[in-house]
Parts: sequence; structure tokens; C-alpha cells
Amino acid sequence: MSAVLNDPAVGRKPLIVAFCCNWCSYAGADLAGTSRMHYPSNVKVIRVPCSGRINPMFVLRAFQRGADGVLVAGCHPGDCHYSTGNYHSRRRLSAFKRLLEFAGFEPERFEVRWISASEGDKFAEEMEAMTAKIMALGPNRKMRDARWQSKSLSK
Amino acid sequence: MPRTGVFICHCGTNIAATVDIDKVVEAARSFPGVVHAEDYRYLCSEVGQDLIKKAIKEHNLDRVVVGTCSPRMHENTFRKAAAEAGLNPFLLEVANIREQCSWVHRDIAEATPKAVALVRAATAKAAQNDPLEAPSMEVEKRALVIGGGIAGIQAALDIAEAGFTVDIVEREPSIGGRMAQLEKTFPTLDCSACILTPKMVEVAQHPNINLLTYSEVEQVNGFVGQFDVTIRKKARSVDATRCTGCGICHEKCPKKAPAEFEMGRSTRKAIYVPFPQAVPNVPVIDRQACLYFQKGRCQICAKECPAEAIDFEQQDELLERRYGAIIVSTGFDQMDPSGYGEYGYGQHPDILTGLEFERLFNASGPTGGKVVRFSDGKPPKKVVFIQCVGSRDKARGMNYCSKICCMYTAKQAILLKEKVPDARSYIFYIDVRAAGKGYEEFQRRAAEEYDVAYLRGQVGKIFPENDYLVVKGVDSLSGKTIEIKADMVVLAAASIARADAPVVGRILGINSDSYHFFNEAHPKLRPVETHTAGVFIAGACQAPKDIPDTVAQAGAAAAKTVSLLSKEVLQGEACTAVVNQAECSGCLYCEAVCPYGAVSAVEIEERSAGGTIKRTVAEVNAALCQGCGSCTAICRSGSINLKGFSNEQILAEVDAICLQC
Amino acid sequence: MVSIIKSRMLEEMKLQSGQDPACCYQCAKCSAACPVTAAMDLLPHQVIRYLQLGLEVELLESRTPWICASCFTCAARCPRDLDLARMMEGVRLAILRRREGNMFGPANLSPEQLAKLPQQALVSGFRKYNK
Amino acid sequence: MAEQISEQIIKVKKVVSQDLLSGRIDLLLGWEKGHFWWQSRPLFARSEEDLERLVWDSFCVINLSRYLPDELKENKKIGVLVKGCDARAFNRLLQDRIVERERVILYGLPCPGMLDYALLIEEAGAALKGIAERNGKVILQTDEGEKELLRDDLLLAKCRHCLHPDPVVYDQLLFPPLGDREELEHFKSVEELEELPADERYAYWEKELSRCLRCYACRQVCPYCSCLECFVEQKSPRWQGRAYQPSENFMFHLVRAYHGTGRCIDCGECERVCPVGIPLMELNRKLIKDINELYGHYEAGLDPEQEPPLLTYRPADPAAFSEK
Repeated sequence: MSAVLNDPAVGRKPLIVAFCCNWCSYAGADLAGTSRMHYPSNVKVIRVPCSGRINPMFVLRAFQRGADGVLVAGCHPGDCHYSTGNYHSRRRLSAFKRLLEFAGFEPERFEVRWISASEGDKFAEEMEAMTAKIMALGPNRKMRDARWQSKSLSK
Repeated sequence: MPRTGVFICHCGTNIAATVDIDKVVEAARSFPGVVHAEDYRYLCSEVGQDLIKKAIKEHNLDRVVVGTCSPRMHENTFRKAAAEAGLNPFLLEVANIREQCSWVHRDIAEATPKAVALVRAATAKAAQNDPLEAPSMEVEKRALVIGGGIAGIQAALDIAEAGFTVDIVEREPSIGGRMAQLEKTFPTLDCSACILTPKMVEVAQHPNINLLTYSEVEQVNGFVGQFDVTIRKKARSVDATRCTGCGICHEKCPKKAPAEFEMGRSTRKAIYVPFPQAVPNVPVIDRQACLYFQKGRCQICAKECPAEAIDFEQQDELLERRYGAIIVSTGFDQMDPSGYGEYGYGQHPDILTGLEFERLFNASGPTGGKVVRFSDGKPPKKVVFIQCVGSRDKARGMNYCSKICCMYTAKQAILLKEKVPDARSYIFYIDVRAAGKGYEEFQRRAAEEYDVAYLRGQVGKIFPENDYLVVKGVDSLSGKTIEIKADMVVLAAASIARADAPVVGRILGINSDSYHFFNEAHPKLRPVETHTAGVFIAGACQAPKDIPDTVAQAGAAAAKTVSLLSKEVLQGEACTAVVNQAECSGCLYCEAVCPYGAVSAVEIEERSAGGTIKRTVAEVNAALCQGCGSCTAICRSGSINLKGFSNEQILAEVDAICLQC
Repeated sequence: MVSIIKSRMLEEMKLQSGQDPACCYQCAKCSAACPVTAAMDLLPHQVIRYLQLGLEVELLESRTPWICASCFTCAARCPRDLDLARMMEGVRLAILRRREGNMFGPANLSPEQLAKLPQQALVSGFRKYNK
Repeated sequence: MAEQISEQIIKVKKVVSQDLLSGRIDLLLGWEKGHFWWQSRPLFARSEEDLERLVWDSFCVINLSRYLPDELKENKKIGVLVKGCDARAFNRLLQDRIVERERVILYGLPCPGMLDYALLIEEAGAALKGIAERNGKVILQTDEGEKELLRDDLLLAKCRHCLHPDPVVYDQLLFPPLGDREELEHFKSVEELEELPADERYAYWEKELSRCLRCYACRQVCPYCSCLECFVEQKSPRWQGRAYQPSENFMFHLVRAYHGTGRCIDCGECERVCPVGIPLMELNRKLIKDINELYGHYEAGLDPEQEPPLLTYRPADPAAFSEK
């Protein structure tokens, strides 16, 4: 394990953790794949049933563990597989996003997007755009728990 | 520590071309808990699945991770294979290294570490997985249909024909609904009664159908497979088992009241059947109108009834029944257009709504089938029809198109010409919407063969002058204002949701759009289901609809119902929410955000400081829960968790996916 | 032949009146309800249609915006919730801006008229027809 | 105020002793003097003798509603003295179903604000022995004589921010209401922080939060922290790391504040009890301000019937992110 890889400031592309709802955005991400679109490999998806499942603590945990950006993606309002999940997450995550920014996070670090199962292109574009913005910001050090990488990798 | 097996698929070259499989397998061997790792060209093939099954047994695996295509593709395939090897299927996790890795990245040096990270995350999640069982529920093999219009009739007949018992609950004294009020149907001009009455009779005679007319659903508890429904059977004041339907009672009854069936345009008696073909042909006493009930004397009906069927003492009855599925087919109302002052509805007897005009053609209607004016009994020579009264009107009415008016207005104009050959129709319209089999042709026939003047424009004012109505309108195509001295005006009033639709929705726990029409579960793919499993919708209670669409939807709802009732047990969702009641503080925020009404309050007893105390906490009905997890995110203490996507699982995934190496 | 173009007048009118002609589906109820259509060369719904199509020249020459009495019957009847009276006002303002002089001023009135008419009517009249 | 706060105790005592002695309530939650003259601590009165110690003065800052959940386990019916903030706290607990309305009698005390001891000694200059109050003024009695100051200038920060001095819920209001207050600069400090560049804001919070001892006093006193087991103490999953380091401090404080979204009654107790003076209300007020801006004005604790903003939605709600 090289020290360079351990240091978030040097030598790596930003890590973006994307929480995608199973019915729309995860399917949209799959479609980007079946359509052979390309987006940066630093984007890693975690599948959840619905954007309404997202507890803001998951997002904070990702930042603690070294994520440089976090995305929550869900169905467009009105299209939620569970009918109201994304309406609730819109309120929750709007309040939470503003709180994060108030704590000193750059707005680009945490985003919410509505991406449907047919929007493979949108998924790829959003991931490109988010990566570019976060590259410009540089690695995230805020809330990052420096102990994590070294502790976990030396099991 | 779990014993995890990791299996990486090449998917031919789909994955192997951009992911260094050997490196992924090697990395996987170093993950915590991994005791076995291997790869194969096509894991989803028979051979590939056997390989997994064999490894589960050989290495005594209690967790399996497959690095393959999207879980949306083959998760079920692999879980079934795991189950065949004796492993609980929910102990298997999929890492999506094709759609979300090898197919979106070109460079093997980028895709390989990402595949490693994805497999690591799946392994970390799997370590937190618990074996899950989908709840199974017994199914009561009986269906309830609420509303006995053409939708309810069709649905009930289809279900009954499939061999299941159906109860129809109808609020009015007879089934038949709106269709029974119609004279002819577009675009074929079939006589409405001729095609509806046989179906009504079939309903009455079918051994599998129980008819509960003059009844209403009061309460619904339970869930799919086992709905406990309370039905109020209102007192008819007539013993249906004795009544022969001879009709002497309403012939002799001295008290009149406005006839609901005729939209109040004529009268009926205090004891009445709403229309001659009523099913059941058993009269009802309207206690609000009846002299005996209001003033204490009369009882002429009882004296005249040869069957001694009149029963003034009859009381409302409450029936408790259990059903496996419910179809809601409560129909629609016509908007009262008197809010549109410029049209003068309600201020002049010759300004009618479409449904009122329809009744003029009917032999049992208020004019005995003669198309004449209410004001002077003369046949109208010039009739103005106005479309979109309250429809497509976001300012004072409904923003939507009522869908049926263009067609029934064309029909009425044709019927008018047939009844009154020297009459002329003028139709003010915004757009003619005639999408449907034979509809366009039908509407063109009205315009071309029946001398109907279609005027593209609207009416600004109607006022009476001498013995006619002056209609001031515009033809927007020519840009000319138009004045017509009409004998009659017919308003195509908007079709709207039943006034008590919100109440019905609340009783059933189904939601509605902003106009109070019931919502389907998915606008394209689940058009007859609601968000409450086991409750289906049919007909105009979902949105304005014509008869063919209504019958088709009723058939679809019946098919869904039959397929549900044919199951011995229902397999529910395995990934459902679960409450840690010892930790739950009972704020029930989870209940507030649950779209399925799956969370409810329950009282538990708990030991505390020397005694027991009672405490209210949340409880999840796994049969209703669909596993969205909205409740888990609102719960501050994490006392409600989602199986399959638990807090522990997601956090483990986050931790693992963030590791960089 | 009419070419449908983006019209500056439309944008100005939208800005002035806060109304968007795109909402109109040309049911012509405004024209049916308007009490002064007899004197108009374009009916109210046609004015909106011309706006939708960007027919500025035709509107500049039309009598209709000046005939409009701002009685609001059209606005009360409109099923699309458009306030036509406001739109007409927006059109008038847009036209005035394109003209050289004013439409109507004190010079257009005789001294007797000026003496007789109420001040308020004069002021609002001048506001309506002047830059 | 018609009568001095110190004169009101006579009526308070009369009313509550009637109810306690007649058995209408089993327990009265009030205040009594603590070790120091500038402290009033909770009084759990069960008898006439207990009631003799009851006080109502300018130091009764402790929120008594917060004691209800525990006390209701052992008593059938409890009487509580509630100030404006305590009454909103009661509504918070009611909405979270922690208390039952019918088992509590609320005696409403319109509250002129409580005095800040730290400010008193600062103003006194010399050793402070005691105070007297007269006509909206406070007389500081020190070794070096008396000093008279405006009462409003000596209030606790939370009381200076108070919008609703009158109880919003009560069974009996003991004194005439004082009326709502308009605090024009309620969100001023939040707005100032919002103006800072992100990095400076982070540095600000990193510094403030670095003092956090994780004593959780803010949580203990908070009427919205009604969980049986707080996320910080849970072991499975372990949401909150135990280490005293910036990452974990942020975790705790951001989540604590987020849990108050649409629920914080703006009483300022968390900030008051913080032993290291972290400006916690800035986080809470930020959320109040944003919810107001995004989803319509809402003040938690005013009306328990009104749905909290995170439990409902409108399809046309705005979002703090791009919805394109």
C-alpha cells in the first residue's frame, strides 16, 4: 500500500458515492451501461429501494470515510415506485443539504438528482459533471476521518 | 465471522475485456470473511449455477457474493440457485460489475480497482445479511365490488364466472349506475338498456354473486387476502323476500318527491323503484318523503300490498364480511354548471345538462321519450350544445378533459335529428376529441349527414328573449361573432369525481389525485391496481371514461382479482420494515410517512421500576409493507429498520466502498 | 405567408402584464363575452393568436387594443385564467413604445371638453394613450 | 408587567396548593431555590410542606416539561408550571406522543424572561450579593453599593430571542398574557455565517465544535430529544464513533441538529446548558429558517395539530437542488 494512495490529497481521482433508488436511478445507471456510455470510474453506486430510504447519516458516514462527493438519485417527483418516497426525501434532503453547506461543505459535494430508468444519458452526464466540479474543488478533507483508510486496510 | 464465497463472472468478454478477473478474485480472497473465491465464463448458465451450488456445499458457505451483471438482471437466478443449495436466498448479494463497471469504463486499469471496490462492498453488505422469509398470507376466496354500475357489473360477472363468490355493494336501490340512465351509446347507437339489462339480470341470477343494494361500505380493516369489511344495509322498509315487484305500492302512494334518476327533472313516489328495469325490482321507501314516517299516518302501500311485504319497522343492518380482494367502481358525478352565470343554468327550464337532455329520449324519462321543451312542451327546432362546460377550465372548473362529451354530444345531435327531423344542432367546441375505434367516423357523420353545425368557439352569454334563448358566441375560425336564437341549450358539464370519493378513499386507504379521482398504482404499468395491495379500481372513479374503456378496465380488475384469489397463500415482500419495540419511543412518525398504511400503533407491556407499564410503540404489518424504507429514514433512533437494506448493511457498504486501494 | 418568429413585442407584453399567451388554447370565449367586439377589427382571441404568432405589424395597425374598455369580462370568463385586459394594456404599451408621438393628448381635445371632463378621466386617458 | 415577577408567587401558590391538596394532581412540578440565590432548581412537590419551598422568580429557567416523561411513569396526574418555552416543549412532547394531555394540568406563566447570572456579575463589577427588582429594573446589590440596570438588558440569550413569552397551551393561565414579540434579528447570526465562504464557515464550526466534550447535556435538556436510545449510544449499528475528533464532533452535531428539523421549538436550552458555550442554536435556527423558506412558515410547538414539515409534502414543493 503506497502512502500516495492513502493520502486523499495526492494522486487519486475524487471518490463519488452515489445512492441510487432501485426503480429509477439504479436502472438509469444500468441503462448507461447497456448503452455503452462512459462516465468516470470514481463513481460507485450503492443500491437502495427508494431515495426515501436515505438517512442523512449515510451521507455523513461516506464523507467521514473518504468520499469527496455524495449523490442521492431517485425517481422524478410523481414517478416514485412507492408513490411518495421521493416527495419526502425532497424535503428531508433539501433541509439536510442546506445544513451541510452551513457546516462549511461546498454545495457541489452533496447533490440530489432525479434520474429516471430511461435517462441513462442523464446519469452519465450528471456523473461527468459532478466529477468535474469536484476535481475543481479538490479532495474533501471536511469531516474526513483520517484514521479510517489505514486502520481498515491493515486488517 | 461469516464464511463467504465470492464468484466472479466473465460474461464472455463483456466483463473480462475491461476487468482483470484474476486480480478481482485475488483481491476478494483478502476480504474479511472470504473463504473461497473463483471465476467462471458464464455464471448464469446451468454449469455456472452448479458451480456456485457445489461450492456452497463443499466450503460450507453461509454467504455468497456474485460479481456479475446488474442485480436487476440475474439476482433472482442466483438467489434461486443458492436456495437450491440449501442457503437462504437473501444471504446472496450481487456486485454489479458489468452495467456499472465494465460497460461504462474503457480502461482496464480503471475498471479493475472499481470492480474490486464493488465486490468488497457487496461482501461487506453480505456479512450483515440475515436470512429472510417472505411472509405468507391466507387468501379469503371472496371478492367485494363497491359500486354496481357497468364497471362493477362487468367485474363481478367476470369474477363469478371464474368460480369465486362476489358481493356487490350498491348505494342506490338498483344496480345499473350511469349507463342505465343513457338512451343510446356511441358510436354504434346501441340501445343502452338493451345491452345493459341482460347483464343486470345475469348478476341477479348468478349463483356466485350476492347483491347488496341500498347498502354502503362503512369500514375496511385488514389487508390483502383478508379485508374485514363492515357493510351497512340500509332499511328498505320492504321485505325483499316477500315482494313480488307488482308495483301496486308505488302506483297508489300519494306522496311525490324529485326523481334522482331523472336528475330531479321529474318526480317519483315516496315508495319507488328508480327505473322500470331496476334490479332488484324491489321498491324502497324514502323515509324523508314518506307521509307515514314524517307525519305518522298513511300506510296506503301496506294496505294495498298483496304480498304483505311492507315493513315499516325494518332497521339498518350491519354486515361483517371478510374478502380477499376489493374492486372499487364507484363511478362519477356530473358537475353542476350553475356556477357559470353566463350560461344561466338553473334559471331557465330549457337550459339542460347533457345527462338531463339524454333522459328526454328515454321512453321512461320525464317527457315519456318525447323530445320537447320543459317550458312549453314544444319540440325544439334549434338546439345549441356547448362543450367543455367546467372541463379544460383551470380558472373555474377542472383542468382536465372529460373525454366523453365530444362523443355523446355528437350522438345526441344525431338522435335529435332522428326524433325531430326539422331540428338543427349547433355545437360550440374548442377541439373535437374523437380518438377511439369508429369515433372519428361517427363524429363526422353527425357533421356531414345530420346537418350539425360545428362552431369552433365558445359562448359568452345566454339570455332568454320572447320564447327563445339568445346564445351569443364566436366562431374563432372565421373570426365572426355569432348569435343564435335557440329553443334549447345543452351544456356538456364536466364529469367529476363523486362528492364522497375522499371518504371512500379514506375508508379503503387508497389515494386520489387533486380532483379526487382514485390513483392507479402506476399510470402505465399498473393501471387497475392501487397502492393498497388487493384493492383494484375500475371505471370512472379513476378518471372520466366511456363505456368500452370502463368495461375493459373492469375486466382487467377482475382478472387481477381472480389471479389473487386463485392463490392459496400470498407471498409478501421479504424486505419489509421491522420495529425494535424496546427502543421505539412511539412517536409514530413512521406511520405518518408510510404510503401503505403498514405501520400502526400497538400497546405493549414493559417492565419498569418494580412494575409493568403500558407503552405505545409502532408495529409493521409485513403483509402491507412494500419495503420502501421511508419510515427508517424518519426514525431518529433507528428503531425501525428495513430488512435487506438495513442500516447496518448500508453503513457496511458505505464503509467498504470508500476504501481506496 | 406568415413566418412564426420570436417577437420582441410578445416578450415586452409578457413582462408588462405578467400573462403568458402560450396558455391560451383559442377557445374564443373572451371574444364571445366581449361587449365591444362590434367595433373591433380583430377579436380578442385573435389578438392573442397574433401575439402567439408574432404578427407585430398587424397588431400595430389594429384598432382592437384601443377599443378594449378593460371591463374584464374576458378575464372573468377565461378558462385558462388569463387576464386579457392586462394583456391588452401590455399590447397598448408595447405599441406606444414603437410610435413616434402620443396617441392622444390635450391637443386632441377642445377647451370646452377639457373644462367639462373630470380630471381623473383625463389623467387616466392620457396615461392610457401616451408614452 | 402589572406586578413584579416576585409578587406573583402568592397567586401561583394559592392555585397549585388547592389542586394538590384536593387530589386533582398527585405531583406538582415547580421550582425551589438551589444552593445559590441565583439558582432555581426543579421542585417535586407532593405535600403542603413541599409547596412552601415553591418559588417563581427570575431564575426559573429550567424547563419542567422535560421531567414529565419520567414522572408520568410513577404519577397518575401531574401539574406543571409552564413558561412560554416550556409550553412549546410540552406540545413537542405531545406531538411525539411522549406525554398524554389528559394526565397533565398546565399552569401557564407568561414569562418576562429569565436573568443571566453571568451578565449580572459582569455588570456588577464587584462581588454580587443579591438583586431586587422594581418596575422593569434590576437593582444589583454589591459590596460597593447598589447599581440599577434595565431588566431587558440582563436577560439570558435564549430569552432575548424568545418570540412567544406566553404559554401556547395551558389549562389555566395565571396572569395576563404579555403578547408575542417580534425579533427582527432572529436569524441574524445565521445569515452572517451564510455569507462566509465555505472554508471559513467550516473553520468556524471546526473551532467551535472542537470544544465539545460529548457530555450530551444539550441532548438531555432538549424537548425534541425524546428517543429511548439516542443514536450516539447505539452499538448496532455504531452510528457515532466515540473518539473526540473533528469528524465525530461534526457527526454528532449535524445529526443532532438535523433530528430537530421542523421539530426544534427554538427554546435555546441546548445552548444555555452547553458547558463549553458552543453556539448550537445557530445550527437549529439554520434549519428553522430553511424550512420556513422552502416549505412555508412553521413554528414547532405552537400547534400540535399542525403536521410537522418533514411528515408531509406537497407535490409542487421546491428543492434545494436542481430538479431538471
